[in-house]
Amino acid sequence: MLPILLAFATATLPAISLPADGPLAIRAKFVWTGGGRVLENATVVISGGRIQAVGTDIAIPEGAELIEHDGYLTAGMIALHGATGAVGETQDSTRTVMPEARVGLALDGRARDFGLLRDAGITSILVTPDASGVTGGTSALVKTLDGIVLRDPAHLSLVFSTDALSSNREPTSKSGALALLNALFTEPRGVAAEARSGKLPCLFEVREREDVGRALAFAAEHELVGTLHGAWLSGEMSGAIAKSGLSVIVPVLGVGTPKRVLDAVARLEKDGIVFGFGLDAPWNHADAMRFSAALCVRAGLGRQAAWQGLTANAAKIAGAAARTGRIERGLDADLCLWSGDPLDLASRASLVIIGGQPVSMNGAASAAKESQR
Amino acid sequence: MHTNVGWLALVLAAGSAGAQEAAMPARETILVRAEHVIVRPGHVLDGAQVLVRDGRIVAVGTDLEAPEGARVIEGRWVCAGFIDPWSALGVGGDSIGEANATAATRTVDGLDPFNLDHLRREALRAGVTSARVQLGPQARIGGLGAVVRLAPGLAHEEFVVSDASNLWMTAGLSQPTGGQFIQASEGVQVQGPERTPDPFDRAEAVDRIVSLLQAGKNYLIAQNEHRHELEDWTKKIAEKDAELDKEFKKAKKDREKAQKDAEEKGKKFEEKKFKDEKKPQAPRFDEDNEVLARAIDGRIPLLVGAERAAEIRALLAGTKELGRLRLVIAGGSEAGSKAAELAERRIPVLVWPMPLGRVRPDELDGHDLSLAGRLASAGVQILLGSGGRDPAATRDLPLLAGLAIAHGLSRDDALEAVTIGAARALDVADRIGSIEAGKDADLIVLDGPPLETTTNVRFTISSGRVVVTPEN
Amino acid sequence: MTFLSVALVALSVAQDAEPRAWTIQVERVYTGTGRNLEKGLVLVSAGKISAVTPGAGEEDDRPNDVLKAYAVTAGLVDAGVRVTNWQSVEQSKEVTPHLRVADTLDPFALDWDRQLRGGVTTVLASPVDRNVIGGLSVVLKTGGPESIADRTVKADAVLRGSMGSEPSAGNHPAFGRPTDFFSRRPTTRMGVEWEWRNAFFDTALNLNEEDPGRATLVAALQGKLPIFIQAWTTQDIRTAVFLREEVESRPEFAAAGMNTPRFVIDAAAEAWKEPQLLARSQTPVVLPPFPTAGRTRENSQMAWNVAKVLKDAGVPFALSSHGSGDVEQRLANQAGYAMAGGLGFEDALAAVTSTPARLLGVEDRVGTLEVGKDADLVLWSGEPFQPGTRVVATIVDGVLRYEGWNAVQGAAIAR
Amino acid sequence: MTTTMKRATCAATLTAAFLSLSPEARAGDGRLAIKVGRIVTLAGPDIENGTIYIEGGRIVSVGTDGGRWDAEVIDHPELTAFPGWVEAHSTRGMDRPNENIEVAPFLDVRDSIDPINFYFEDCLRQGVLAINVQQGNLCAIGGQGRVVKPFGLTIEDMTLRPSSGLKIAIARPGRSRALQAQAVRRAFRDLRQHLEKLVQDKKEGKDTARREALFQGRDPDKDENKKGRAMEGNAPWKVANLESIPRGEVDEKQEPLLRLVEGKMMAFVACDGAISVVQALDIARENGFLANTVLVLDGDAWKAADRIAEAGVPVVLAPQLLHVDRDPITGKEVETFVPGIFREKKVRFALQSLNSSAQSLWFQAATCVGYGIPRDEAIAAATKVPADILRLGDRLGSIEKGKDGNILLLNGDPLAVTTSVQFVVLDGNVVYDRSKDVRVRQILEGVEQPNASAVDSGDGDDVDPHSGASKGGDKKSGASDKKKD
Repeated sequence: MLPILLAFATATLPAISLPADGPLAIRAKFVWTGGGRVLENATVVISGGRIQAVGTDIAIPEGAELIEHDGYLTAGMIALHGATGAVGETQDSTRTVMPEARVGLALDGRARDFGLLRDAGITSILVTPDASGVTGGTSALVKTLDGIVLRDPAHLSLVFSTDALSSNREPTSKSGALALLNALFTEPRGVAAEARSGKLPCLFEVREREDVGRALAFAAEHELVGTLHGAWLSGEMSGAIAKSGLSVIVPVLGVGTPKRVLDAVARLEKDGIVFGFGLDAPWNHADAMRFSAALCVRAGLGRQAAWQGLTANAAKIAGAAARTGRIERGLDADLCLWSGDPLDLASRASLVIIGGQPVSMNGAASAAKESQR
Repeated sequence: MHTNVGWLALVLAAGSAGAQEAAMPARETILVRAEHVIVRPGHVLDGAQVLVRDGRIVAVGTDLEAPEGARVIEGRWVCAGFIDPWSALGVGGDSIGEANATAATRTVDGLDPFNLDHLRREALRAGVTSARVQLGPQARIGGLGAVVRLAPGLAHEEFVVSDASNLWMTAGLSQPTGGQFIQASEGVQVQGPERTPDPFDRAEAVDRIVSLLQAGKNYLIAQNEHRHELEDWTKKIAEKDAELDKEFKKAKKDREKAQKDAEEKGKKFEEKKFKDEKKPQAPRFDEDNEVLARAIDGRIPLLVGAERAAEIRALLAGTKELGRLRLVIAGGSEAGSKAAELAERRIPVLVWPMPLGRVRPDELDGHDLSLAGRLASAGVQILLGSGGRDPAATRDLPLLAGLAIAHGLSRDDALEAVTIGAARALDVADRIGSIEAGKDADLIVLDGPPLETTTNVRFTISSGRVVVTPEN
Repeated sequence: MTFLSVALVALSVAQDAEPRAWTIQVERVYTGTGRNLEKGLVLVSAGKISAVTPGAGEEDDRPNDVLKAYAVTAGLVDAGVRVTNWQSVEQSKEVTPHLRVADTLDPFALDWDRQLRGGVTTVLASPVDRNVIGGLSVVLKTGGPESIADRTVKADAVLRGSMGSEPSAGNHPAFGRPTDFFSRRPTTRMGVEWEWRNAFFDTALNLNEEDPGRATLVAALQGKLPIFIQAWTTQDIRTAVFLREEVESRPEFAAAGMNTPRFVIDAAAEAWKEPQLLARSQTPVVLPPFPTAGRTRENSQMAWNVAKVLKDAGVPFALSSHGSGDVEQRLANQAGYAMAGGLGFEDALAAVTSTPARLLGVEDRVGTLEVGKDADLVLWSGEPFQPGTRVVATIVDGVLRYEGWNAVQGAAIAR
Repeated sequence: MTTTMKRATCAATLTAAFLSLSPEARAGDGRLAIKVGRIVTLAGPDIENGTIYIEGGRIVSVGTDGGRWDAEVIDHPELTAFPGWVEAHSTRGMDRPNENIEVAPFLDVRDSIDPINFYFEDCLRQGVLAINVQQGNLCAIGGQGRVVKPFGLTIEDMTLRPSSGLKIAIARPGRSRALQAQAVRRAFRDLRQHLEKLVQDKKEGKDTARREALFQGRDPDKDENKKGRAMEGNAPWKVANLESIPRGEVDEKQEPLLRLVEGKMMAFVACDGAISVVQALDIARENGFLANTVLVLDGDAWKAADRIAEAGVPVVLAPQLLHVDRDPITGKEVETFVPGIFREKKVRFALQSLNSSAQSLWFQAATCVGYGIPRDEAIAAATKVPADILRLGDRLGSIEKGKDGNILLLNGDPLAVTTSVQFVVLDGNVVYDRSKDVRVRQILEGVEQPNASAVDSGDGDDVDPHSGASKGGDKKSGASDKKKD
């Protein structure tokens, strides 16, 4: 068995040519399992696209190739909001109520933009309907490789922000929009019925705190489950959100995001609300999601909480916790090797593995630089 | 009503309104002890101390003792406070939106020390102690930039490090928009060009810059010529006076002779009046050309916002002959193709390592986080800035630098870019940018190496005042 | 500047959410019931007014928190507050009786604080008058939990609509293919009036079974739900009154048992021109803010003695600031201007407290300073409604929601 | 700057009626005794049942002594006598408040003031008896203002003090303060260069300046024009040998600016914010007219109160006495009561009335009392202080022997909302009698006038100094529909 020292791997993908299902072992200095555990000098064994074993004293199976990594190994990140692969296809602007529409069907799984996500260590993305109508249909969770579908439909999108309004078509008013949403659930059919029964979670699109209030009331009235996306200050209503049992998707927090917003995110953690991070790719850079998390950490959010928001909890919110988001026996081998601390923006995804397949090593060069430093 | 007043006086608790200025921490004598003192990138002293007195760094060494009554600050890493050479924090929102400035317009006239203190504090907590602010960053001409400190409540002299750090122009195209990623903060109205410029606009814009510089050059020449003429003239006058005194008789004779000749020839006699020789006229004073002349002469750097390859090419071509001009390219999304020339002509590039998404199809290709790394490895001097539009962005300069590092810039280059490199480029290296005796005491004490996102600033010292401590 | 921060301290005082037991100690208690006190105490507990007694409070030994001011009145009630965001009215139809303005309100909006600073504790929030029949307005407190539902005093309090040119403004006939619904909305006063009559008749004759708004219209025509009609000018006031009289007289409505609607004319700037009409038809009015140069919206003219004229004619009326945040336009100042127009203090007080409370059907909870009513109180630095007097504290449901901060003496209110 | 005839005429009809109601107005010899229940002198204690004697337009005595046979007597025991209010700065009452020349110190509001403008009528009605009319802020250096009385058919009748000061604006809509400051500085540099050129040309024996003067219609040989004068004042920069220049040869466009720099003219510097204040004070220092500078404040200018206090200049406050800021962290509104700040910093401040017919200076003073400013100080801020700022302290601001015979007769407390001006005595003449005031009846009782629309909607003079845009009469009620935050 020949150990491949990543530091000396060339930057071209074929360098490590493995059969997709051949056993592979990765030994890394730090392994973040995503379950809140951090293992030192641990090994992860992969075969058949799945994680076979994780631990500090794992026997490396015969014939397995070994990757030694003097850095961090984590589960791949999951972007919770975006339109990658379906740009311009996620909303029919002439219809404001189209619950049965499925983003999953509009998706081009091989779009070039997925590569940008992979390179940044993002292994899955939740592609969501546009918020420019009252409801744009259902979202889908796909891997950033070959459009492998993890969950479709994933959520029913319901819009409570003023984005749903327009000055020259119904609805023009918040009350009008609410009336349409109520109509959807008075005698629910199709996806609405599934949502009503709790089988299909809802994606509540909100912006202002007032929208959050309206969404929570609506969820309570119709007994809906799901997640709130888009409100910067949702954390300031964490009390009410915790009661509702909904989770939260934190929208991209850009350069210069007000301290108040960052503090609000920290409150989500304090009140034990499950939250993840949105990206709105491709309109935002793939690194923007990790940037958001880093901002929050600098403002006091726990490191593990932040990281789980990027991986494990994101998987939960997307309804795929059983498939991805953690390094655990039986889960898909969606992994990322980091040149340094994943929450340090100066470090970089040096090897990304999806379903056991190395898909991106653009970072190898800089990884080498790091390890020589 | 009278009774009311009496009552007011009677009942109202006379608690003072307390409208005093925010208490600015006093200058102290401070000894900073640290495991590593980064004097300047590449030069690190281990187990060293820095002594600060009267707002200045008085000594840096490995064997300094705390003077009587000095405040001692312990830390792991110490380095110079970060400088954001492309910031909007400190200048009024109205100035950021200004579209009609001229070369002589001074950003220092638009400084706003009265608002956004909360953003200053956040920036200080992130280790950014000073910034170059610029009026009209989106305008064709932005006038003279200024370098200011970020500590709130400073007196003008201390607040302003340089009131003319550079001349600013843009080559037609505004910065890439960042989609949701850039949130212009409240009170800042940024007005870019009214429409997206087409290639002709860009060419036209560069031409305008070059012709402006030409005008400035001619003005400079004219001034120099005038100075010489004046000298000659005064010399000539002096000589003639002397001659007249010396040879008064001779002159008298000559005069009579000349008179006679004239009469004989029946001509009208004309007195020679050498004193009437016109005093050479000074070239008409022009405040804008004054500034341009300074730039041509290399007395202040010229920062030009240019993103597209075409603009940069034209700009480099148009400024070749201006030997003393100190050009800095800001933005430079597509400067890669010209890296060699930039390196060879020692033209720094002020990069904006902003993770921008695909807003317009061309932007992602144009704006790439690896830019800084690529240029640096080609030998171009790199500066890193937060974009000069959103005052809140300055706080995140260290994070942006981190992104640049992740995408190929070396840590030392990055650190240099936000400290001494920026200081040099803006002619304030004699005061800030590194930890050397004699410089202003702008330094930060960290619990880890600088520019790592996970590193926290424990103390920030701005001109000898401890403005950030772990407590506040 | 710490200047702000000092002010902030004052604001933060207003953050404590728990109703406290207060003893309010004043030179003047204006109860609004005609029985006023010099040197009186108002006691508050559990969010209600527990006692109103004479006395200076020196011998008072209760554990209550003490607030001192020159005068105290009941919290002001504004029956004409406009919700000025455009998302508050569904313009895809011009008659939307069933839509609730409550669904469009933002509990975090700054307007609530502005109202509190002006001493207004209860408001009728109505949508922008872009629709003929805009929908159901809500009566709610200006201070309280950050949730509209929790602040509501009376949901679906009144049906809100408008006469005049505002609902038709901006609409246009379609030349060629219509691009939006504005081309099928009324474009004239008469069109607007027709929409009203049409809605009423359809309801009476049951031609609108499918219409989600029918139930609301039925309730309104049966008089279970007051109808607030905006009508600035004389012609619009007349139109509204005549419309009501038509409903009362036509057999169709009698047959359907829908002939007893209760109208309130809102923004009746020119009410002074025909007080007798209003008196005869016993139509209450809500007056708009006083204009500073004669004319106001819809080019109507509002005389400064309009309140006095209505008083003398026996027409019930309320004053309104339309929710203005401007200091010189606040409701308290409107009361002052009415006094400048000849109205007495007690009548002015009633016009901004008990009368609007009655028009909104919430007089059992707010509007007067009486034992058992909600502890909505305004503390004044001097005689109320004088420009030289300011609100120094506003209490809503026993919670100190606004504490004025005094530039000169620090805290404007003594404890 | 021409008067728009249409409005002038319809205005004339009304004002004519207005004048005719006061025959005393033309009793020029004006020996007048005013007996009232109470005299608020603002110069010592109030006097109960007192009498004010006015002769030749001046107050000759104030006291409690009995009748005098030779004077015409106004006897109103139920009324209170009060000195006139003083408006320290106003951009109303003009045909148009702005001239679109950036640097125009040579302009004079004299040419724009419209004596029959309704604004002056309102002033009389509200008891504002002296108004400093300045041009608007759409300029760098604007024209010269003038202090006028709100009564008189010609501007000369009205004038209390001509060229009361230059308007300088360190803020202009759609332009950054930096650029505006640059423009103002340029104006002063041009002045300096102009003077230096005059001196230089004189040395070289050119007579261009002289010819220009003749061209501008000044005779440089007239004695006062002929004599030169060394540059006075305390500007840090001086032009040497200015005495060699006949003053008549100084360009008329520059001359008022020279007077400003020499301290012979006042400057009313408009600052729309704290940044502008810094610039204003710097520019005033650079050119030596700090001593004769008055800042006209707006926006968050109060944040620079410390610097203003340090500079020791008086200020005229914006009509909005409460400045509302958003707290940057909580986003909540924070009200700041501006006069309170300046009182605490011991800066002399004068009040400006709102641009409305209803809420005049008395309303502003009352608001100040409401926010805790002692009553006497609040009233002074609209009487004594502005009078002093306008250098008319010896004539206005109180009821005292020797001062102008300007008296208001009020039916109650000067600051009460129910109080109104019953009579106005100006220079010893009764020029206003509320019982005969047509427009009051119209506003109060809605008595329609034939030209009512002109009266009500025609407030073309009602101009916001910052935009120069006209706010119609319905502005105030419109404010109630302001968009939600």
